[in-house]
Amino acid sequence: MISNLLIPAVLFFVIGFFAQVIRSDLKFPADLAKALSIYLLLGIGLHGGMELAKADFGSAVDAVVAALALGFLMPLLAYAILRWLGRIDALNSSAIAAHYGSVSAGTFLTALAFLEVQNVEHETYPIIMLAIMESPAIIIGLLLAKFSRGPQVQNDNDAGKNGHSVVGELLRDAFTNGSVILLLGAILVGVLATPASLKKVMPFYDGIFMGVLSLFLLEMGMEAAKRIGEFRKVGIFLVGFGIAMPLIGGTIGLLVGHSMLGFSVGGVTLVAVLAASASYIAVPPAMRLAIPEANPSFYLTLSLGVTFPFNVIFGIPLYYEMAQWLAGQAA
Amino acid sequence: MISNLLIPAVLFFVIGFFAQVIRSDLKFPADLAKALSIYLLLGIGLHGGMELAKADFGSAVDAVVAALALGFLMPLLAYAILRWLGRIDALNSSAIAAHYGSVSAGTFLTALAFLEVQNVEHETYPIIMLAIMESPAIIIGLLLAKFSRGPQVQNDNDAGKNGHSVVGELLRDAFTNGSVILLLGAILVGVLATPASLKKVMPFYDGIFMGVLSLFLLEMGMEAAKRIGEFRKVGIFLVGFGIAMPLIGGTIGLLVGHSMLGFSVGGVTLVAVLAASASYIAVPPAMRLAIPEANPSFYLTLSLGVTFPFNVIFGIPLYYEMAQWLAGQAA
Amino acid sequence: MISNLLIPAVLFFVIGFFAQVIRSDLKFPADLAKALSIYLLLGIGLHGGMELAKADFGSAVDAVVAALALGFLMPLLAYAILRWLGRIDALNSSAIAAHYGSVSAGTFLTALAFLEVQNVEHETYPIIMLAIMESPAIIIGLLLAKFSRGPQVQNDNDAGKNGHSVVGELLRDAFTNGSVILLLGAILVGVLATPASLKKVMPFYDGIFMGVLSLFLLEMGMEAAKRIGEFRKVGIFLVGFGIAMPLIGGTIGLLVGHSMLGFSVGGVTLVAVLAASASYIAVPPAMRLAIPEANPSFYLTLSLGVTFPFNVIFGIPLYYEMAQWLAGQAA
Amino acid sequence: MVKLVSEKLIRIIAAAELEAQLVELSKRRSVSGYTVVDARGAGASGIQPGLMDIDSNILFLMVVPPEQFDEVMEDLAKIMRRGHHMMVLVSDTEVMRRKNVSVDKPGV
Amino acid sequence: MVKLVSEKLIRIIAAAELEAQLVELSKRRSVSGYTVVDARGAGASGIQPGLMDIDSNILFLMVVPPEQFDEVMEDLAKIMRRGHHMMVLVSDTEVMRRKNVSVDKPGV
Amino acid sequence: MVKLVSEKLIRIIAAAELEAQLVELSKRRSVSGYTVVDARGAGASGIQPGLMDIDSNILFLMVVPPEQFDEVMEDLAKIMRRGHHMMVLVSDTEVMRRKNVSVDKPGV
Ligand SMILES: Nc1ncnc2c1ncn2[C@@H]1O[C@H](COP(=O)(O)O)[C@@H](O)[C@H]1O
Ligand SMILES: Nc1ncnc2c1ncn2[C@@H]1O[C@H](COP(=O)(O)O)[C@@H](O)[C@H]1O
Ligand SMILES: Nc1ncnc2c1ncn2[C@@H]1O[C@H](COP(=O)(O)O)[C@@H](O)[C@H]1O
Ligand code: NA
Ligand code: NA
Ligand code: NA
Repeated sequence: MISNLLIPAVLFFVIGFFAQVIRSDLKFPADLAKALSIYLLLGIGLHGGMELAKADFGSAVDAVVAALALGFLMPLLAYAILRWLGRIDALNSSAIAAHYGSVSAGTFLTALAFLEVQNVEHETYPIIMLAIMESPAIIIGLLLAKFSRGPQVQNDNDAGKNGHSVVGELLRDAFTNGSVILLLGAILVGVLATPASLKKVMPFYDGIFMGVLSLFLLEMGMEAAKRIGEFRKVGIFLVGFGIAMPLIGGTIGLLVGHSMLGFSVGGVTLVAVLAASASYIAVPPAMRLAIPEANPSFYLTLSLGVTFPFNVIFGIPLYYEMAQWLAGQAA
Repeated sequence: MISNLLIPAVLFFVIGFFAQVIRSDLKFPADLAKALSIYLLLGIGLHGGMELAKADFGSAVDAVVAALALGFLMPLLAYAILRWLGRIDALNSSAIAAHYGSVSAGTFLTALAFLEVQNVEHETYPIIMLAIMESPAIIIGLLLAKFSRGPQVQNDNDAGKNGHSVVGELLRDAFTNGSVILLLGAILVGVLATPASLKKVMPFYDGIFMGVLSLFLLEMGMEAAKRIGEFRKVGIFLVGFGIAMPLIGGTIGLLVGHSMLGFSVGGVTLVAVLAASASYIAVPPAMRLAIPEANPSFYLTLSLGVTFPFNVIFGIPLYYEMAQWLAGQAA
Repeated sequence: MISNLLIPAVLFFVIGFFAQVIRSDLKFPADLAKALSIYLLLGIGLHGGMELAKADFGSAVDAVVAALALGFLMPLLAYAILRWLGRIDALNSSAIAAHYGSVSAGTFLTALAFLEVQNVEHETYPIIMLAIMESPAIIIGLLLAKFSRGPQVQNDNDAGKNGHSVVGELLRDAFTNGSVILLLGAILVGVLATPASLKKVMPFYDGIFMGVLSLFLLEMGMEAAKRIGEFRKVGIFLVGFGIAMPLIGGTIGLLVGHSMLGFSVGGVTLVAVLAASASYIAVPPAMRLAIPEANPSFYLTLSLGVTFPFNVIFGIPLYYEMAQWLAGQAA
Repeated sequence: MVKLVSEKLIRIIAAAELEAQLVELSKRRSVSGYTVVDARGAGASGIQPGLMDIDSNILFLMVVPPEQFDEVMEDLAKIMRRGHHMMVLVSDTEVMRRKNVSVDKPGV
Repeated sequence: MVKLVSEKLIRIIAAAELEAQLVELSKRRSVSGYTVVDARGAGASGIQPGLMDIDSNILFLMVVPPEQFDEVMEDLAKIMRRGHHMMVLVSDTEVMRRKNVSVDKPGV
Repeated sequence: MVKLVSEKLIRIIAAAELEAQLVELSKRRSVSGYTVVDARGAGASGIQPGLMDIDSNILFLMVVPPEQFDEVMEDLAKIMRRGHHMMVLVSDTEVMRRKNVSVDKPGV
């Protein structure tokens, strides 16, 4: 099983993490990091769109429903744990919870690389789920914050002139987030564009995709390690939550993928990864704008510093094992 | 014909445009945008150079002559329209006119993608014309400004110590512009380098070219939409000019390509695009330095916000239709 | 032989150099430049690692020993020349010397492109030597500075609280330098990762490698030309040193590669390039931190402005000729 | 001699996500313009290494005439009151704009 | 009206390699935070075109209360005495931080 | 204590195209150096999103001793008179340069 980890994506992640830990002066250009994630979202979106074009409508709908269910329920579960087990204040709980209802594209892509290397087939609906799951979690996060805030909302509406704090504005943000646009847009292109024209762009979006992903993970490794310094500030409970929550989410995802969607081992693994991973693209900015009182170092440290590395190193192989086991039971 | 637009290049442009219109927080890294246009200029230049190496000298000369003619005459035509139809002041007219004598590499490449998808053959001389047409328009722009300025020139020559305002300096700028250097340089490499050595770099400059172009157009879509906000400032006449001028230029280009150069449908379409498009790379900086009194928001809004989108969405398919019609007449 | 120079890598370097010389406004995005060198280090490292996996241990050890020998002795030689021939002060001599004990990845890669185009086989051990040679030179540079400084060291240790001036700290820097980490890390990935998984990333790290290198050299040409302005400040002796030293180093490298390592013509050429080239990645930052009294414009101008262009244009073909001649003698 | 006008330089260090709101503020208060520089850093709300859109800061500059100063500051305070992490630096500065230099007069 | 506090703005222009030391300094002196902007330039130590890690500058900002000012400057001087090329600009500035704006009070 | 020297900080916000002229100006007036930061923004001459070379701004910093100040400002005014869109901010600043800190003295 350890051999499963010996793929460039994971190894580069470890190297980036290591470089940061030993305080290497390795620098990653800011615009390269941003460029890589744009490229990856477009690449995966195009791929998903082309598959979707030949997909069966019925099962696509099921996947969407499952994605919405996970997106709306996971944050509530996370919120409950944070509030009543962790005694975390309502606003920070809301912000953190939203992250766990959403997904991590980087984790998802690492899982794809993981499966591909072992030639494990997988359904492509999870890619659509990836695009859908960003937004519902944001909405729940906002509603949770709204309730816990109460009166302040008034003041918010005054300040609404500033154009960003009215709930309506925030819902808009939930759907106009850059990464959501890129993902949905690329899926659309994959569906609409003529096969002949898509063939011309695939050497870029598909041919070098796995290599670009490995470079991206080098940077994510550095990002993750940078957050370690904040662990003390975040506290033992939250760090523990950052490991426990993906396990809970992963298990739920496995059941959804296996029982509700009836996916293959590959597909089930991907659904588990969706449920287990925490967003570090679409949700943080939404929370920063909607719940400014929450401390970004809490949710960013959990999402980037704890849950992401955990999933990449331990989670993915684990969910895969469990998916195989489930499949075995079924057979 | 609408199906002609369903190619990634155009669709990505629309997505970028749309993202900006709905005020998405999608950000495009500045250095990525700049990197993409460097890559595209080198890629198209190498391609042109390799073709030029096997080209027939005579027709190459004809293409160069045609390019110079278009580059020198189009700005005069544009200037006349702006001054006497639009009553635009002389300096702004000079600056805007120069843009329409020059070309838009992005529009040209979109046209290439457009033709390639439909397997329409085309001559490669237009690529050389692309490299040549940047400079003449700049020179005309400078001369127009010089005349309309009159006395001020004196002062300019004093300030000449500042090393940039003497006309000589500006002519130098017209030929040492970064994009001109990249394009001519890459053409030169394509001509000089050994075929064996070129083969090694082509997977980068050719294999992934169309994909990179589509990413570039995503950014251009955002750029274009950003300019919409300035339409009111620019005024109805200029916005109209930004649509009428490419139609006039395109028609002239069609005739030049068809009658003067005797190109095929593909080649004629490309010449039309050269004449119809407005520069957003080489000319703006030259005008900013040479005609600082002109308002950049006028020529940038026209070039990036009006003419570029118009050509990408409507112009290219239209010029192609007309080229086919012309070919039909000839037969 | 001139035809050997007609490869894109070299031609692009010349174009970049030329653009800067004629004061073109061509700009190269900072983050693109930094991204390219990260990519190239990873690409060459992966390549080396995959080869190393199938390499013979014995000869690998020989190569490592040779690399260490060159890394430790070349700076001493350089130091002697600078001090006693050039009468350069001790600290600047130490800083400059360290650069010549180390290597230039860009020069090395250009040599690889040079050999590949002529289908000249070469051993892969030089890639490992490339990774190893960065650090020893730094150490020697530090020791030289330490001795020439004497008392000051005391003060340094006080300031040691600032965490960077204690020699121990600096040795750490010598091995944790970003480029060393990238190179060693990628070699490790090339050795550890499963062949199946490496195959997935190679289209990115190998397929487009030579093309990316040519783009990188365009930027290096600009970098080099930017330094010309500092020649007067640097002085005639040092500029001469920047040309003489690679010739001396190259000769030593040829002998080491030929007699000590018994490499083929290709391998010998690469060892010569390693010995002849001066670092512009790992050593400069180390020297800036360790020998702040030395003037960066001295060592950067020599490394980037004199030795790098000399090696790319004249050195590489020359070392190759000499390697052939040596092989001829042997036969 | 060139004429210099005394104005207020307002520097705002904030998370990149706030750029849109700050631009909107400058327009609502019809400030003559604004300048933005990408930045990274660290503070009470954690490290902002500037590698992703979510962990980047901006340095937002506004030069405003004294009469506009108070209302702009009040708007900034409003944003802060909603809990946003920002740091606002204010200092007096002498400004030379085009309107200050007589364009018709030839270079002295 | 918003309350402004007088503090010292310390701007350091230095080679990018010094960033780690400056961050370390700000932590050791427990400054509340810092901001970094990438820069290029030229000076006595040559041109810094900012194309590679080795030829880039940074603009490092620290806002410190008067009582912290001297010790921070002393540390910076120490780094300079070791021979490092840096330029330190100091100026007074008025600062509005979150603690200055009463968060409980609703927007005026 | 460290010695601080009073100098003038000249900040120029301009289109990126003007960088070469500003560098040239600083050399002609033999200013000891300059610092450049990439910027974006908006103003009377339109938006400068900073995505292309043609729509980017720069923040150009020059620290000059009082005696050099007037001639530099005059040159900047000259550029403006030719019609260039620039914004020049001037403020007094205390500067610590290497020559101010006695390098021979060991760290206090
Ligand atoms: N004392 C300081 N000096 C300079 N910049 C600061 C300081 N404190 C905070 N910042 C900047 O303001 C941002 C937000 O600060 P904070 O709200 O404390 O997290 C940080 O990321 C820094 O870039
Ligand atoms: N007079 C100046 N004005 C603005 N920046 C300067 C000045 N002198 C030096 N610098 C900056 O400080 C860096 C180091 O300066 P130096 O130590 O003189 O090489 C340069 O690369 C510039 O970015
Ligand atoms: N009031 C202002 N505050 C800060 N920056 C400004 C202001 N006005 C203009 N700028 C900057 O100066 C550039 C040119 O201004 P303008 O000449 O008004 O177009 C703009 O792109 C902004 O970056
Ligand atoms: Na999740
Ligand atoms: Na045109
Ligand atoms: Na060497």
